[in-house]
Amino acid sequence: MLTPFQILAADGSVTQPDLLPPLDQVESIYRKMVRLRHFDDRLMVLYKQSKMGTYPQFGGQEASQLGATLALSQGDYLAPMYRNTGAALAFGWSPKQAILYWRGHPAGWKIPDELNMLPIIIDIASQFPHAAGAATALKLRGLPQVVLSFIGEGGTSQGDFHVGVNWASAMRAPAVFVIENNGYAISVPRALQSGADYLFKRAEGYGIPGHLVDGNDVFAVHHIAKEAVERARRGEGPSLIEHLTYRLRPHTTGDDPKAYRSDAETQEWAEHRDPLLRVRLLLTAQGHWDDQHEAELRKEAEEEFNAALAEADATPAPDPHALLEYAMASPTPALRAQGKILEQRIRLLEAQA
Amino acid sequence: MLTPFQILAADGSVTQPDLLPPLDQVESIYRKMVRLRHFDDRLMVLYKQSKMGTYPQFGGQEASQLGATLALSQGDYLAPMYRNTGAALAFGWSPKQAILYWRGHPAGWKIPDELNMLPIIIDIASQFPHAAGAATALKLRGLPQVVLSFIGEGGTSQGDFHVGVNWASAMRAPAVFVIENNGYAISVPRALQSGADYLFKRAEGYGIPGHLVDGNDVFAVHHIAKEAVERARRGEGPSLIEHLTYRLRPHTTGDDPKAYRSDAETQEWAEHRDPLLRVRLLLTAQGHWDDQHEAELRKEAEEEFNAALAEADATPAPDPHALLEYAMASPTPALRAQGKILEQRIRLLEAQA
Amino acid sequence: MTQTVQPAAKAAPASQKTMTLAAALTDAMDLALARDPNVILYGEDVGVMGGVFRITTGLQAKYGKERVFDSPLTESGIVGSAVGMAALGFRPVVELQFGGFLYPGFDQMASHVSRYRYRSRGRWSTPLVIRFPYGGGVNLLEQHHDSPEAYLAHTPGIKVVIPSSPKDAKGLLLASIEDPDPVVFFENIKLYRSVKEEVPQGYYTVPLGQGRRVHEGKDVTVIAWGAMVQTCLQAAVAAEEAGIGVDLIDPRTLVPLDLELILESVAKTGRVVIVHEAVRTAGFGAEISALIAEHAIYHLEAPVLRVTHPDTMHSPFNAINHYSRPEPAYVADAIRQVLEA
Amino acid sequence: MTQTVQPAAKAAPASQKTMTLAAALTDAMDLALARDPNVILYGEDVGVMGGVFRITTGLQAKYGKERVFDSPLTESGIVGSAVGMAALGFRPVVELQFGGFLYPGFDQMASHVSRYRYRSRGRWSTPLVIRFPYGGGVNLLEQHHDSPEAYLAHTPGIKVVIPSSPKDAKGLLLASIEDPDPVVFFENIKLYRSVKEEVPQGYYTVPLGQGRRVHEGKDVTVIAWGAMVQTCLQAAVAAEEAGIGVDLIDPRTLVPLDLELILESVAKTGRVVIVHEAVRTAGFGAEISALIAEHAIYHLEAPVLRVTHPDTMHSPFNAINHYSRPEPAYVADAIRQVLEA
Ligand SMILES: Cc1ncc(C[n+]2csc(CCOP(=O)(O)OP(=O)(O)O)c2C)c(N)n1
Ligand SMILES: Cc1ncc(C[n+]2csc(CCOP(=O)(O)OP(=O)(O)O)c2C)c(N)n1
Ligand SMILES: [Mg+2]
Ligand SMILES: [Mg+2]
Repeated sequence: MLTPFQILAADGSVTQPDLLPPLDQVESIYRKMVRLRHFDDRLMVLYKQSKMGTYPQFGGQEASQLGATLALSQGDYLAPMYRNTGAALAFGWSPKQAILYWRGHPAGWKIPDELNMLPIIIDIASQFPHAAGAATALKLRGLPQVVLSFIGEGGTSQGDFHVGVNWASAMRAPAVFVIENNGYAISVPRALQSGADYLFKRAEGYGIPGHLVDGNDVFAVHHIAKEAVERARRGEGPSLIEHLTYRLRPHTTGDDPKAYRSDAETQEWAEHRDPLLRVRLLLTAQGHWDDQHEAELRKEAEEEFNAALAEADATPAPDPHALLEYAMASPTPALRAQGKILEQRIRLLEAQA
Repeated sequence: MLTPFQILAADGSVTQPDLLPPLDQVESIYRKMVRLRHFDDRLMVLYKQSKMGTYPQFGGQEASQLGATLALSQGDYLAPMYRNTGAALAFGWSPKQAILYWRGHPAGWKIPDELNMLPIIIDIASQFPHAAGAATALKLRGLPQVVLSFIGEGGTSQGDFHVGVNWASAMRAPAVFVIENNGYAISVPRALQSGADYLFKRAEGYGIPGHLVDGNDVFAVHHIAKEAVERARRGEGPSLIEHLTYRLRPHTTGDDPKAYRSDAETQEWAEHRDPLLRVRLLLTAQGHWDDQHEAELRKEAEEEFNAALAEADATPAPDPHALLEYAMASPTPALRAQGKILEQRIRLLEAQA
Repeated sequence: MTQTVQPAAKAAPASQKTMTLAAALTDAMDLALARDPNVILYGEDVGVMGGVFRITTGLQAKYGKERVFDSPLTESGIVGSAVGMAALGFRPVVELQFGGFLYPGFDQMASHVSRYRYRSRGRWSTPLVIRFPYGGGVNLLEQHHDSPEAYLAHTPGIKVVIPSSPKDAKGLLLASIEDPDPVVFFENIKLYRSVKEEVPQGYYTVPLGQGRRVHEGKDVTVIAWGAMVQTCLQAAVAAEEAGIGVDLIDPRTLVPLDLELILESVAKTGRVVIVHEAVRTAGFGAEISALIAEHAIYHLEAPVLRVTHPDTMHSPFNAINHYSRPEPAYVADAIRQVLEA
Repeated sequence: MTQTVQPAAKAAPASQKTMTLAAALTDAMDLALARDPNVILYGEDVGVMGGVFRITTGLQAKYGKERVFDSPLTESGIVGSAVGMAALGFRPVVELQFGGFLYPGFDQMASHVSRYRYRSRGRWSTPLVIRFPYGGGVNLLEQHHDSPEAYLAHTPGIKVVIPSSPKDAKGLLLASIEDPDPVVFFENIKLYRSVKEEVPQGYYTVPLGQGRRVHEGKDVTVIAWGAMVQTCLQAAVAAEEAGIGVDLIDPRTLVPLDLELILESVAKTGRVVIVHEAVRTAGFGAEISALIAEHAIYHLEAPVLRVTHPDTMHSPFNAINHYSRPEPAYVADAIRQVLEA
């Protein structure tokens, strides 16, 4: 068993005090984490109310996603997967958009022009070649930006995990690849994915740095990600980082984890290794935080979410014409003919109603 | 620079005398190597005479292919790629069949029932998942056999390289994966494939043993392959071995290597690091071999090849019906209708002639 | 070779049980595992969890981890390893989690599953089954609703099976597992639990290559598979009330295709509508239309129409996807058009 | 929208040069690299060696390793990285070594190249070109002769271009590089150096979506692309001597398809033969036939016939592959059949 890189232990004690940021920064990060958690939990509630589509929760992985994403600077690129709503929000995606996205609303799928976020990828591991390509492009253009991309530990068994990391390594392209090892690929435990004890060890086979990090320690995550981002920015190529973390929630809103993992296990993580808890313990121990602060912060988060939700709710229902929009930049005659069929279908259903 | 595992140095000196087999075995292996070289060179001659199809020569990689394949026992499996005619011949494929195969004759494509050779794969890296699957099957059946598969160093950039090795590692399946690093993927030098200095280092990322071997030292190759095969047979899972070698010949009969590598480089390997040369030097130094022996052996090899060639030449030209044979075990009506079209085409061309 | 009565239908009603399509599939795999020790099941989440749609539920518990197991998350590995497994005499029945995730395994499918036998001149064969859920109408995520049947029908050497009812599903899956060729087996997500019918208990097969006449009529031939059979059946029932006879044909297997049944119907009606939820251009509807244009041209009295998904990805905009995915109203409209033509 | 005279044909004959299809392609890429700094070329062996067919010869020397370079050996990487490259404003023109090696990159093609724009609602687009040699008749190894056009035509969001002459090849490649959508560009191996013609010098485009009438006639419409255009031209010339007029249509691009030109021809002849070297079932010939059955049924006087490769892999048995790959004699026979029908 290797010891993952850690700054703040699960019990709120600081294992590397010189690496801990000042308290106001700790607080600011904590505030972000609580907002993320609130967002994530509310989407589950909405789902249960049939006001949300299938949604893959990230609850439990806030430190992993936030800590890494905060290592990016303005103009950097994020190549997210479905689990990364937390990272996307940290990157600047608006909660309103995220709600619309997971509702399957075209307005939510429109990535804002000012956000260098590549599309969220459902097709496991295929975001890595995109990230590698974008990073290669940055290098060819001589730009200072970097690309950050995430994958689950299950995703590391896919061909495209290897293809992407290796491509970036061959090109010495400015990419940072993060494996969020949350223990399971839906029901399949980490041990079934590979004979490797740790996945970060793949790094050596690409000639790049590899790191094992306590993924529930937001400061450790941030510290290592920052190192990797800076390295990439200096033109020294990609890194591969493994975050040891845990998905406290079901795989998606439709999943029941009881089928494949014990309550005791989940409880252990929830009660003792929650990434938010240790920061709160630290802030509290430092006399910087109390129940009142917490209650206010939660209220704030709730109000913010409610505002975003209200905006999302106010968005007009999707227009069927969105179905053919953006299919092609210069549509073929066949697609144009299908546009007429779409009009006809709209009329047919209207007539039926 | 790491020092690859070696028993017999390029100059014929023995670096690990305790690991060298007895002289009669050395001679027997040498005889096999010479036969392989002769086969390979003759196919090029046949190609130039328009009596052979496109053929990927293995000349220069005899030690790598023979040494590893000889580590297998009766009943073991070989999953070869296009470069592995040498391995296939060492495994028991007949020269006559190999000639017919590379002539594109259906009779050559028929894998003999008694040979556990999976088909030669042209689609780079895709043989690795097959090998992993066959090895998993052996394990599930509790059989003692193992699977040996080869790949080029260029092929290690493919998704299926990773998929196959990782699958076998996850299943602890009895597979041995050999990377024949001959420096080039057609024209592309090894350095462009990956940022890794050595590809065998990927092994750690799969939790399996990795080895770096002088791929032109047939004894080193055999020693390490034997270890890996035995390990697999003991149920301890797969290994990944990198052979450092060199393709003395063009990529295929149609290729001109002058476009991408220097004559000096090739000459250096040909004159000083030829895998046959060092064994001959050893045998000669031991007083076990002289020019007369060499001349006799070459004559033997030539005669054997000529006999195989005569048999291949005597094989009737392919029957067009072979085109639909084996397409399906239980042909669809569509395929049967296409059988009638084939008959009609045969008549049409006959009428034309 | 057409037969609309299935072999099992001869069995006594006592041996029937009302089942969903999902349950019928589980039953089929249970029987196959019990019958043939060479049958093994694997894929992502098929073991402990029984698959995301619970189609393999209980099978690992019953047959053990050596015969029903979770694999690493790689479609190329799942499909590619099955080739090697089959070489050792297994009959792997592997699950891909969704048809939209077939593509990372496409090379293994198109280059190897389909060619291994040909390439080795019969030394190795690939009697394996690749199953996956596919199709729209259920509000899942992007790529979960693809209908890739045309890619597979265009890949020689494999068979393509798409059941539309529980009874067919069970019999066709057992026939697929028995089949000496590789079979890709499509399971429509929407149908998994929305249709129920009496399913014969015990082992039976529905032969590959025999279509089924789902509704009889003399005015228009409608050809559909998977969930579209239900969609078209609704349209057919409505048409009947309006005095229009729809001959609804479910080919059940696209490869091999029961061309005879289709041509027989076209000879009767002279009018054809083909319905699929896959993308329009170069979909399997085109092949059926082309076969009709080749073999039944003199019977045709109207243009052959296709009602399909447009040429876009299956959108993640679930609230409006019924404008993309064929609805009974669109089929009815196409029927009207071919009748008026 | 049909035009048989190409824009460039207006240029003065002095600015023409006799070129092979291979040379015309090199010329096109040279011009594109010179014209647009965002154009970059990469793939396996395209740099130092200039590709296995030498189509990128000299371009790395001329434009440097930053713009023309060898990549790692991975089709998924080549296609997938191009998506990321395009997001940063490049216009990657990537080469796959053979069409038969498209499949390891198929997921990136079908799930990402084709969907990135739709998925991001225009925030990212993929104006890239994926080129590869394809087609039979040249005696290479297994998988080197696949004709995967139907897979791509069935993949929405991408365009599919298949030139049959040097002049078209150059103009279509330049149009493809300019095009805002991803284009898959098929280069027929047999045509690379077997056909020569006068090719306009300098920059010109042949618009995507405009077919070309290669031979004029009033009795039978023959539709073919790539190398099959030459095959059918031979049959057309022979037919002409026998007094049969063949209207030979080369669509040049399958997506977008010049349906107008096809329908115009069918209206004239009433008889159709479609020829492709891809596998028969669910090939693109089926789509064309289905479009004719939809739009021109009343003009048809005979069954629509397809002359194709059978439903098997393209065999490695080169000496007999001309029984699989359409020959002029088979086309002639199909022409006879539709005339006698
Ligand atoms: C190519 C592909 N195959 C299968 C799936 C279905 N699937 C969705 S999530 C999942 C498990 C992923 O596990 P992991 O990579 O560990 O990420 P996590 O969900 O734990 O964050 C699977 C198999 C998919 N989305 N894409
Ligand atoms: C999937 C795939 N892509 C491309 C090719 C074309 N190709 C044939 S050999 C070769 C280079 C292979 O190099 P390497 O793996 O090092 O093996 P070597 O030929 O050196 O033995 C390439 C790109 C192929 N056969 N398969
Ligand atoms: Mg996970
Ligand atoms: Mg090599």
